[in-house]
Amino acid sequence: MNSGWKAEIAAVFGKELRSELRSRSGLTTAGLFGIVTVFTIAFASMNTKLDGNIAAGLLWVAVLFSSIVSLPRTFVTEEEQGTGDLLRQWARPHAVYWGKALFNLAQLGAMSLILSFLYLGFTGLDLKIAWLYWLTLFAGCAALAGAVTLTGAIVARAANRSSLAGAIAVPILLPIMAAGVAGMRAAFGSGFAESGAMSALGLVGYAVATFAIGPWLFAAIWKS
Amino acid sequence: MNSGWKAEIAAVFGKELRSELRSRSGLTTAGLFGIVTVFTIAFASMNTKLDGNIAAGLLWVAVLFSSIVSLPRTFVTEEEQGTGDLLRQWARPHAVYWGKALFNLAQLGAMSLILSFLYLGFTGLDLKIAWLYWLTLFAGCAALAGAVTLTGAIVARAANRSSLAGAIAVPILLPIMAAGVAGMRAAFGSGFAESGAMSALGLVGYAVATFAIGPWLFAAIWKS
Amino acid sequence: MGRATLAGVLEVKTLGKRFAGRWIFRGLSFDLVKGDRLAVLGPNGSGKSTLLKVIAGLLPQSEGQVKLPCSDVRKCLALSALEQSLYPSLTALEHLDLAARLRACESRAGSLLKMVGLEHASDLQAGHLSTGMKARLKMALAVQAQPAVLLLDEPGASLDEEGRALVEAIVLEQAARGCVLFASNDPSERRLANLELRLES
Amino acid sequence: MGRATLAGVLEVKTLGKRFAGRWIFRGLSFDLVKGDRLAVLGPNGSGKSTLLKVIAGLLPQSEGQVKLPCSDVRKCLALSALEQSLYPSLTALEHLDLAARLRACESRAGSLLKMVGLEHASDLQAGHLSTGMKARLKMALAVQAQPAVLLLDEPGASLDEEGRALVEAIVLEQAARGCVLFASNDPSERRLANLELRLES
Amino acid sequence: MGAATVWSFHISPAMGFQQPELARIFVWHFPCPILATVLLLLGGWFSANYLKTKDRHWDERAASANELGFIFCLLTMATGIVFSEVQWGAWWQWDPRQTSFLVVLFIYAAYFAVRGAFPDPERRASHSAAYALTAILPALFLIFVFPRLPQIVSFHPSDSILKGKIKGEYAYVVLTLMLLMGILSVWLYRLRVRAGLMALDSEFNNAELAIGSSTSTPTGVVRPVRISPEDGGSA
Ligand code: HEM
Ligand SMILES: Nc1ncnc2c1ncn2[C@@H]1O[C@H](COP(=O)(O)OP(=O)(O)OP(=O)(O)O)[C@@H](O)[C@H]1O
Ligand SMILES: Nc1ncnc2c1ncn2[C@@H]1O[C@H](COP(=O)(O)OP(=O)(O)OP(=O)(O)O)[C@@H](O)[C@H]1O
Ligand SMILES: [Mg+2]
Ligand SMILES: [Mg+2]
Repeated sequence: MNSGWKAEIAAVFGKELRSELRSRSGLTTAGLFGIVTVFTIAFASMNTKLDGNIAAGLLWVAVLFSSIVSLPRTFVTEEEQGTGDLLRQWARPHAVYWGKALFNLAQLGAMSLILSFLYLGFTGLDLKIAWLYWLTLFAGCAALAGAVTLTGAIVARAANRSSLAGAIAVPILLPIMAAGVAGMRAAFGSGFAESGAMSALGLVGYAVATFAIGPWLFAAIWKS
Repeated sequence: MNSGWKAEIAAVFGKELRSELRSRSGLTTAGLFGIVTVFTIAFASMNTKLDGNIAAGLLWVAVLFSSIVSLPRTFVTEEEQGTGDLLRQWARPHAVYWGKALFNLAQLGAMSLILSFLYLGFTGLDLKIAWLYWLTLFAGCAALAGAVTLTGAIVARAANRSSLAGAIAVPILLPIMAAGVAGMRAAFGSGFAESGAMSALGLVGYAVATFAIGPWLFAAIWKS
Repeated sequence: MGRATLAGVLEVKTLGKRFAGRWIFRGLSFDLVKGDRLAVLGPNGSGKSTLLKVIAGLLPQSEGQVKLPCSDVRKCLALSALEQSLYPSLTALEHLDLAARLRACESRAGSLLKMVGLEHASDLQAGHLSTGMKARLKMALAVQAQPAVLLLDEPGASLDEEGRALVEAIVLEQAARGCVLFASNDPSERRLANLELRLES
Repeated sequence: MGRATLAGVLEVKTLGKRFAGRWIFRGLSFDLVKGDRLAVLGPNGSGKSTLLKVIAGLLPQSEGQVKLPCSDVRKCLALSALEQSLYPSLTALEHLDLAARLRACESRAGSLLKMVGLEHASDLQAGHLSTGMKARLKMALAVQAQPAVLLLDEPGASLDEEGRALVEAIVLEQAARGCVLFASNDPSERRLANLELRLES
Repeated sequence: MGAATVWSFHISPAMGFQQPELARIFVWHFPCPILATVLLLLGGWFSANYLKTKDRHWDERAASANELGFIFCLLTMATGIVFSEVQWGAWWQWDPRQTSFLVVLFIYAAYFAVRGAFPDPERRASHSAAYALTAILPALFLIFVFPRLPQIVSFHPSDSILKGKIKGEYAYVVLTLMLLMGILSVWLYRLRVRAGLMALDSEFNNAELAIGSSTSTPTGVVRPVRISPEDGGSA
């Protein structure tokens, strides 16, 4: 049974990966956005020293936006291609949610890694507390992936998907970003370390919650 | 003839508009999206004073974001729905390009108006050179709309080579951002006014160029 | 013909579907036993495809129930529809493997592709298949899990002679396993059925 | 039958299409005059749809030329294909208006919808139309501009009796205006043609 | 209500505020967010019920609760803004409390955007329900937790309840007013729900009328056709 779930989730994940690698529209768009964003920020803050507060905020804006740009596509594409019914016939909702969420997580993780390196490279900030930085980043990505997969499913069948996605995803995700910013500030050495750690833990909790509750909510909208 | 072009462009524009506003909440959603976007920016820089440079950078990130979000809708959706061939049969490429680009421009313009008012209101930055600000903003939007429309076409058509599309798009977009940020900086009073004006003019030129050359490049991609 | 003695495979009770306040069909009740081949007929827009989708659980019904022989829909029901599109960037083989893994049935990809005459096209992306080849692949996907209830929406459309023969073979094979419902606009397909349901628009 | 005396409507010279190094068809040359009705036949995957797409200019040919009577493709050629999808959120009426404005021909929406029997569905979004209703709408869109060359890919598929009669009417009407090519898997449609082209796979 | 209002103007000026006599607005400011929170939680609960029993009456209740909750959010914001003008001398400065609560407004504005995006009622119901449930966690976080995070520097009082700084007649006024507003909101809610359910049922009735009186006549019947040999075999 358990292994059954694993196999199904893996199957969905693999399918997403394969189609994304063959037509990279999702990755391209996100990567495109990320790179240009980092460049813009770097350019804007060229001859001004970034302090940790702003830096954290900027980085999270980049991560949040690029997640929103690329992730809803996972379900929007299904509906626009008309392949949604195939998945509905073949797969159990939980497997679909987990498979897609994990794929989104992988995609987002990869992207935020690239973003981080570019960003840290460009702005020449130094990490006071490296582990806190990475913990926050990845917990944040997990929370984002879980939540955005759900929002993607919610908007997929709406006529005005693109703007609806932004409108509902951003406010839902802002708390994640807030916690993320708090964590990063601490990691950049401004703000209290322990409070930073707290918010990182908060992120972990939120991520767990989304991945636990998400499938149930998803099941409800997926079959209607 | 000329009127013919007008009618066709209007038709494409109207089609985009209709499918976007088909749902009851179309417009309000778009507005909400804009508000939420700028808000995120303000949120990121939570209780820290912004200086003109960063502010300019952030604003442009927001504009870029709202342009990229609409990017897939322009052509990726056409191809995924399988409606591309309809347009190819009915419309002349130039009409398609202009119609879609103008729609993106309208959307982006409206969005960046909302963005500006909220942003200036919230962050309490004062415009040293108002006309420069607005000139930069709209020239930038035009350039972005033109470029993004083209990029969308490449991403959609060059299915498996779409990472190449990204590689093409980045250099197209970077100058816009750079010039935009430079112009805004000047408008916010940091940086030299004349260099700001220069880059604003640069943007105008760039926008004109995109809308002039864009259709030809587009026609090449579109019919293959 | 002693139908009563046979165990029911599919039971449909007072089924009704409403779109935007308009009833497409209503009060449909029938139950099919092993070996039944029901042809769903009716003019364009009479609700054939809708009925099949509702039975397949892809659309929520507005009233009534559908009773399937087993609890897990993935295992005991399959739909192959003309309108259904495939993943353009996945190959025929990958489609079969994906479906098999998700449905937890063994993927008889090789034999299935052979049966529907796609053995040469197994590595073509579905986006590059012709209409008829897609239809064949969809049939292969439908029978893969050997469902008790097989739903075919316009199986013959877009298929050549050989393809239509294949449809007939599949329908008869399915009749030995359970029951089959097919919606059709092609009068020549009526001969495959032993039962008919005519929907009025 | 004095074909030579008639003005050619469509000329196809040594036309060939290659996909990934494989020739789907090659060296096709024919030339159609007013009144010609060419049936493109062949098994699934033999290249019928590809040929029509190439003639319509939706796919670039690998060799050869296609000569149309007028320079503006929008005006003198139209394709209605089974595979073609419509804008899900636009209504039937909006489709006709959009096409008319883009092609700069007058939109006879009312009469066209009446002709294809969609007068009641004119305000339904295309995403909510049934397969056959979509097919009818596509035919209406194709004949709207009264093109010299009409291409139909599997016109009969997914249409009911009335619909097939409609196809026949349209083919004959078109023959009076120019020429028509239709790809078909349905043997009963061969009778509509006066010429046949059989593609081998 | 009116009486309480009058009362609220006769009570002793609120202690602990810079301009006590103006701080009376607090008695209005405080109950709103509390009621809003309660209503939003109710909305979530109803949404959950809808997802369990696909009964659209629950959807109506959820919509009503969220609408009313949204209104109280707006009231909170309004009173809060006035309050901050009085106490902090500015209509709006980026106090984390203001910021975070603004996001709450966005979240629930988006709820109505979602409802508007789906014409098909069943779909609207399920999608908005899922969204409402997704929204609750972030909303609560933004209302109660975020402004109290240690690294957040907010001027906004956060402990006057916990530490019981509100006492005496003042507390009574707050409580009675809260009570009254509670009753008012219950009343409004029931009105709204009744209206909604009426609309719903009438829609169903119209659906019945749409096919005339024939509520039971099937639109099609299965009839056997000539039995072919292999069918005889299987039967
Ligand atoms: C737009 C500005 C404001 C907003 C959005 C707002 C919002 C809220 C909210 C949501 C609560 C209940 C949740 C909680 O207790 O944390 C609350 C409680 C309260 N607010 Fe405000 N408020 C604003 C401005 C103010 C101002 C300017 C004052 C006075 C200086 C004030 C005084 C209080 C007090 C005393 C409470 C009681 C809750 C407690 O102390 O624990 N508020 N406000
Ligand atoms: N989502 C929807 N919203 C509203 N009406 C719909 C929707 N889907 C289908 N319909 C309507 O339901 C009716 C039946 O559609 P359906 O596709 O079941 O017909 P059909 O019998 O399959 O026709 P065909 O023979 O053309 O396939 C059509 O009139 C169509 O307009
Ligand atoms: N983009 C493509 N890339 C590679 N091969 C393709 C592509 N499109 C079509 N083909 C191949 O070309 C052949 C002809 O396809 P086409 O759709 O023209 O067949 P058809 O005659 O229309 O078949 P059907 O009767 O099923 O409609 C098929 O074998 C298909 O695999
Ligand atoms: Mg159908
Ligand atoms: Mg074909």
